[in-house]
Amino acid sequence: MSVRSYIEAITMALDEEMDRDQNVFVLGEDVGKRGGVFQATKGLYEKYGELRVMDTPLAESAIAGVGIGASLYGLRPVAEMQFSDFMLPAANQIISEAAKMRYRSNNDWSAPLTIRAPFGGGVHGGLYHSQSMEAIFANIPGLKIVIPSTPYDAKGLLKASIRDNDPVLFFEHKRAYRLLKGEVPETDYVVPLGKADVKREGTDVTVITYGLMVHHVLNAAQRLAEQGISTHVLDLRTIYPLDKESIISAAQKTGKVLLVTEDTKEGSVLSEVAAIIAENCLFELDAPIKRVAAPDAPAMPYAGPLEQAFMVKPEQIEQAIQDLAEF
Amino acid sequence: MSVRSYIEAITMALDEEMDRDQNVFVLGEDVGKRGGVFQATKGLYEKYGELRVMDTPLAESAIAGVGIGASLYGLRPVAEMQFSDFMLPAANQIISEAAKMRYRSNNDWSAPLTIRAPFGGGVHGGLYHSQSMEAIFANIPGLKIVIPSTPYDAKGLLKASIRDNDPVLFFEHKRAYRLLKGEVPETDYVVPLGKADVKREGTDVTVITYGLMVHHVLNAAQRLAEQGISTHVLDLRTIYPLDKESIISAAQKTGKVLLVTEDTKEGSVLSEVAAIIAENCLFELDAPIKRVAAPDAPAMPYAGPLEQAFMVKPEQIEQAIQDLAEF
Amino acid sequence: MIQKMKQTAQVTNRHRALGLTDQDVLSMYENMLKARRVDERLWLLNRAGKIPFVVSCQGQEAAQVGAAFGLNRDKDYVAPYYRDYGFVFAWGMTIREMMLNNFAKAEDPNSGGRQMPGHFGYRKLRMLSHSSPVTTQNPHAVGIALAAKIKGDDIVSFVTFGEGSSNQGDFHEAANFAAVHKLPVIFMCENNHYAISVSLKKQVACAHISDRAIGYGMYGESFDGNDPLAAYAAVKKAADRAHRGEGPTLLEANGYRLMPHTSDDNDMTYRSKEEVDEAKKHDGVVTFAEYLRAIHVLTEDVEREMEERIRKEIDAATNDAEKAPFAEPDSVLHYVYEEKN
Amino acid sequence: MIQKMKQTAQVTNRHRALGLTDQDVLSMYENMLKARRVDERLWLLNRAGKIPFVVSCQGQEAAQVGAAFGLNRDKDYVAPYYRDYGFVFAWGMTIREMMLNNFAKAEDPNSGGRQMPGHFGYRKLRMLSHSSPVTTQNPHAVGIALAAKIKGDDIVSFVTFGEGSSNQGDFHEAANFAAVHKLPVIFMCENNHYAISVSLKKQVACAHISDRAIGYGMYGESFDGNDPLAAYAAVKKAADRAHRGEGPTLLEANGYRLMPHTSDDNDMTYRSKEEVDEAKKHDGVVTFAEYLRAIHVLTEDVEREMEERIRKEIDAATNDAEKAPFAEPDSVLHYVYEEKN
Ligand SMILES: Cc1ncc(C[n+]2csc(CCOP(=O)(O)OP(=O)(O)O)c2C)c(N)n1
Ligand SMILES: Cc1ncc(C[n+]2csc(CCOP(=O)(O)OP(=O)(O)O)c2C)c(N)n1
Ligand SMILES: [Mg+2]
Ligand SMILES: [Mg+2]
Repeated sequence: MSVRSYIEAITMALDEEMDRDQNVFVLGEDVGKRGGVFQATKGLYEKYGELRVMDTPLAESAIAGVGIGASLYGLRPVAEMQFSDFMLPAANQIISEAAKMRYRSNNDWSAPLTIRAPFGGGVHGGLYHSQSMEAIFANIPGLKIVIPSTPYDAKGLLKASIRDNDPVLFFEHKRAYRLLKGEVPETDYVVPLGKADVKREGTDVTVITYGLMVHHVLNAAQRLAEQGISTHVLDLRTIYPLDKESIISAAQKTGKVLLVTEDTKEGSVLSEVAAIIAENCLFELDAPIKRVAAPDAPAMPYAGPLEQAFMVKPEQIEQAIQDLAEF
Repeated sequence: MSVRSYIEAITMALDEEMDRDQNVFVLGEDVGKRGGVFQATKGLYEKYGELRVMDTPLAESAIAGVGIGASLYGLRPVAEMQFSDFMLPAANQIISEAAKMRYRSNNDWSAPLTIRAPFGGGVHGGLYHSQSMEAIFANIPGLKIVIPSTPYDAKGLLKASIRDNDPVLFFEHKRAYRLLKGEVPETDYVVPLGKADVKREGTDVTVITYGLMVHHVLNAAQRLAEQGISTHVLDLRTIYPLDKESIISAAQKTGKVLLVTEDTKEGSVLSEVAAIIAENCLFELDAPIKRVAAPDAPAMPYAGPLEQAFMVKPEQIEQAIQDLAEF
Repeated sequence: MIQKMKQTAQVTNRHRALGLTDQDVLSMYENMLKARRVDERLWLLNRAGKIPFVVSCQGQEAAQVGAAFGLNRDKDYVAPYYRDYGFVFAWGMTIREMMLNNFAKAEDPNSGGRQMPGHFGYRKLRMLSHSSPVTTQNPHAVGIALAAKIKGDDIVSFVTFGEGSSNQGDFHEAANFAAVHKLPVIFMCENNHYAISVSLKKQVACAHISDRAIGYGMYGESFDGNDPLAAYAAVKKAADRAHRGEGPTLLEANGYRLMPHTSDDNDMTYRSKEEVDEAKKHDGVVTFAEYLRAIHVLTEDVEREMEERIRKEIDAATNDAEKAPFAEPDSVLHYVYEEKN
Repeated sequence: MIQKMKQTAQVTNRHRALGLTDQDVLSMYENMLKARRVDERLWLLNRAGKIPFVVSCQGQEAAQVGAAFGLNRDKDYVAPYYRDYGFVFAWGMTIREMMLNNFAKAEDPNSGGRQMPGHFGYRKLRMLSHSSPVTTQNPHAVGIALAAKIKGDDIVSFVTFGEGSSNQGDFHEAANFAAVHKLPVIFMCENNHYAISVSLKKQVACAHISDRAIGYGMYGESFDGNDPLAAYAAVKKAADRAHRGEGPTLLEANGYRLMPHTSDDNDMTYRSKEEVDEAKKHDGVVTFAEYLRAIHVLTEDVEREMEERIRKEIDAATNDAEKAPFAEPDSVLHYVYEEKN
């Protein structure tokens, strides 16, 4: 056990899985010599060689599509999309191909491919290096979408994703990479896909969220505890398909639900969470299901003050919890 | 005024707009000589010539991207995607480019492009000629997504889309093309974007839906009226951004809400509708917000019985309304 | 341009020099004929209302079968596209399986009736699963080759697609990837001069799709798509190059689509009967039979027996497939994800 | 391969034959120098913590400026990519505007500070709005040309992109579309031999990006990216072809990226100082100055004044831009859609 950053946890997971299984390999832009633009694959090129840590041409549809092909042969490719914003050229390969491979072949073929992609804002990335892309894909049966919120989960979920026999989109919050640190066992463990996680037990208000927002919510909960407000925090972890049971029981727990995402509001992953609650435990609610999210504008601008204005701020979350508690 | 099919209404709209404005032109695969694989552009090639009714190479990203470029020059391209399933190669152009053009250029440039695409099932199309693709795009600020449910709306909404100064995705239900017929004025009229429409007034149960499902819901409402159940039917028409006010007042009207889509359930456009209601008028509800949708499987299979099993059936809708009425 | 097989008064044996026996070429022809006869039957079944949809291979059998013979049918991986009836027969799919596919029955090995006809995929035969969005299979084929390279396996990965489809981004990205990493991939474009209604000159401005090879730094070649021997030679050469580590090859089978795009299409809205009739003169099934007859390999007896054998097999397969059950309706919920038990 | 300008003991005037006056080439040089000096200043500002990010044009100014001079700067439409500082200066953007862009201030004409630096776009100058996902601008440029053709306007549409980016599907689809419809588009690839850390030979296996032209049936040419006269000549020729209705051209400016990818990059993790030093010997800003001095067009006085003028302008612009206000925070809600009033 040692304290590791979120990105170190990612690198550990990759290293361990490559070491454990010769079929695991990494491909993407700048993942080789450069070790990735965020250094997620640091040291792997030196350790595993250029065939298993492959710098690809600048072509995301090929990265996904070649990854799918390699997965059909029996390998377990881990494809890196340099920024989640740049996954879109690969949308057809991901949605039409990877997600439908098992279904369309009636279980004859499957595509055990993991696609890693840094997402999220707060890094002066401007419109195209800050987006949350998960909602685009969070309606595609056949895909699994995973978003870890801690270094511990990052390692365990990435290992589980690589071992999963279906395609997984694995979004890593780029602001979390170096911001978040935590205990990460050196041992081999996996965190199961498809399971949300109660990150804090509470009785007054339930907050359901994922990604870096978990960190902000936990901080808010901490501060609010001093004012006597007890917050229950559910981290979705797998945001597609959702863990309905955990969502329903978290909502029932307090009867007051706040949903938080840094994605733009309309049509975000939280809409489905709200729909699940409204369909399954409406009468156990004591307050409307509130949402805190980014404004419905394309993405956060580059200029500092505009970026700030766009982002979900910790105080907003705190205020929303408080409002619900007092509701 | 004359009775026209849904697809005839589309062709009328295109013809009228091309006639009215020299800047309107059509591009896509097989839209020229062939008049489109569904014949939506029938007769236009002969009338307006091959430069304004252009057969493009088989390349959807180019169709969208070239369309965007032409729109920047001041034209009003109407791009056809042969099936909505085949829009995905153009996802990057649609989401990263068209949707963000105005925002990213701080209002300097805009992309008044309309992208038409047939969607929906029930035509023996198998996995890739039956899908509902709207949820993928219904979270992208900058885009508008329109789905008409009647010939009248089809004509008026398409004309409004072409005249709109921002990009519009215009999904046409391919099963509706020849199935639905209705009165369509020969005159120049538009149906405003962004406005849902009450297709039937009622007092017991509110059904919110769009596309071909409107037709099924209205039929169900008709039958249920004989049993004394009064159904209020809201047709979303523009499914992004949603008409929140109309949704809220429709929900308030009866306090019992059924949402219907032929898309797969998790993460569909209806999730956002449910979230809006749960956020804004939760206490006016007398029943959980129910959803009728396709199963969470990739898409409907080709084999007849499997296609049938996958599709949302009129009886399911009728039953769900009845259940809510009795709730 | 539609190329025609060179015909001389005195027909010389062209296959021996390629290392093909008389038995080989007869087998080639039988596979071509199988594809043609099955295709013809499918149209009849469609017009009789027994199957909702046909996608046709007519005109492309020669290139397809010749190509299959140029590969190692016990080891290589293939990603055939929806017209490749000739290819998949030569690759080991049975007529019964094909009929099950067209009737969309549970036993269809390609997708159990989930996909439209011609969307092949058969793991047992190392045949990748095909989808409808065109050209998505190209990167998959490259991925197979990359995986084999990583594993140290000496195989070839073969993929086909139409000339219209060669304009998709995925064509470009896959070709470039394969070339940079010198992967053993054979890209074979079946240029049938139409993409639904859009003719070749509205799809591309180059003379041959194989002209694109140079831009990837790979070897390219166009051959007469009506000649199975030309296909065999080109694919064999490309496979040999691949095995020697010389990387991918881009081939163009220059041919013609003899039927409408599918049973939903009316090709007379965009091309003339004269044009189609002219192309039929070069039909590979006809011209190859002529060649085989001229060199006395296809005798009257052999031909009659072959036709008879195929007809019987088609009759039985059609009968079987028609009677075979559809998959259970509930099965639509299955295999979205791995089902462990 | 990095090409070098041919240098002979006796330097001959090369620009006159191209129809360029001494004033023209001085103006070319001044634009190149502007781009270089601005770029250098940006790095200083970044290292001083005043701006968070720099994307650099160093090494590519010659091709950029030469290209701009080859076009009609009053009529043509352009879609420059993020390194095109030299191009946009020659196209009419001021140093002040560039500094506002880099400081992301409200007055930045490109995006009002919404986009990262170098994401150009200026409707007044017929300069399309650039985004980050590479190569998306290529189909836009084709769309401009198509629209002009539909309207009957005689203009040229010019677009640039990196060599790594030439592997994106959009490059392929755009080039093919332009070729099929013989549209007046000039595609200029600025091959600087790196895509972030990935070197040319891991991006493509062809000798020159312009080798891809033949596969589209268009004209292609590679020129020395360090020579603005070569760029001018190639672009001028391509523009002439476009005006004559001969369709698109694919050009490669063969050069080198002298700085790290951006201010976030450390290029010494993937290339050697020796390699960069070697490339610096062919730096177009240096070699073109040498040429101009050798033919006595760039005298000591002219040069000193030019440097002085540029320095002053940069100082003033930096000062201005630093002081200029950011857009109002609330403005993030604006211009998602048309705002009617
Ligand atoms: C991405 C995509 N766009 C459109 C279609 C619809 N479509 C099916 S086949 C076809 C034409 C294909 O032409 P070509 O590649 O020449 O192959 P051919 O059918 O002639 O063998 C089109 C446009 C599709 N399947 N996929
Ligand atoms: C679609 C996409 N993928 C990845 C990136 C990240 N990225 C930005 S620049 C770059 C390298 C571009 O290389 P090249 O095209 O050679 O242009 P250069 O920067 O060398 O001028 C990459 C990978 C991107 N911007 N867009
Ligand atoms: Mg074709
Ligand atoms: Mg480069």
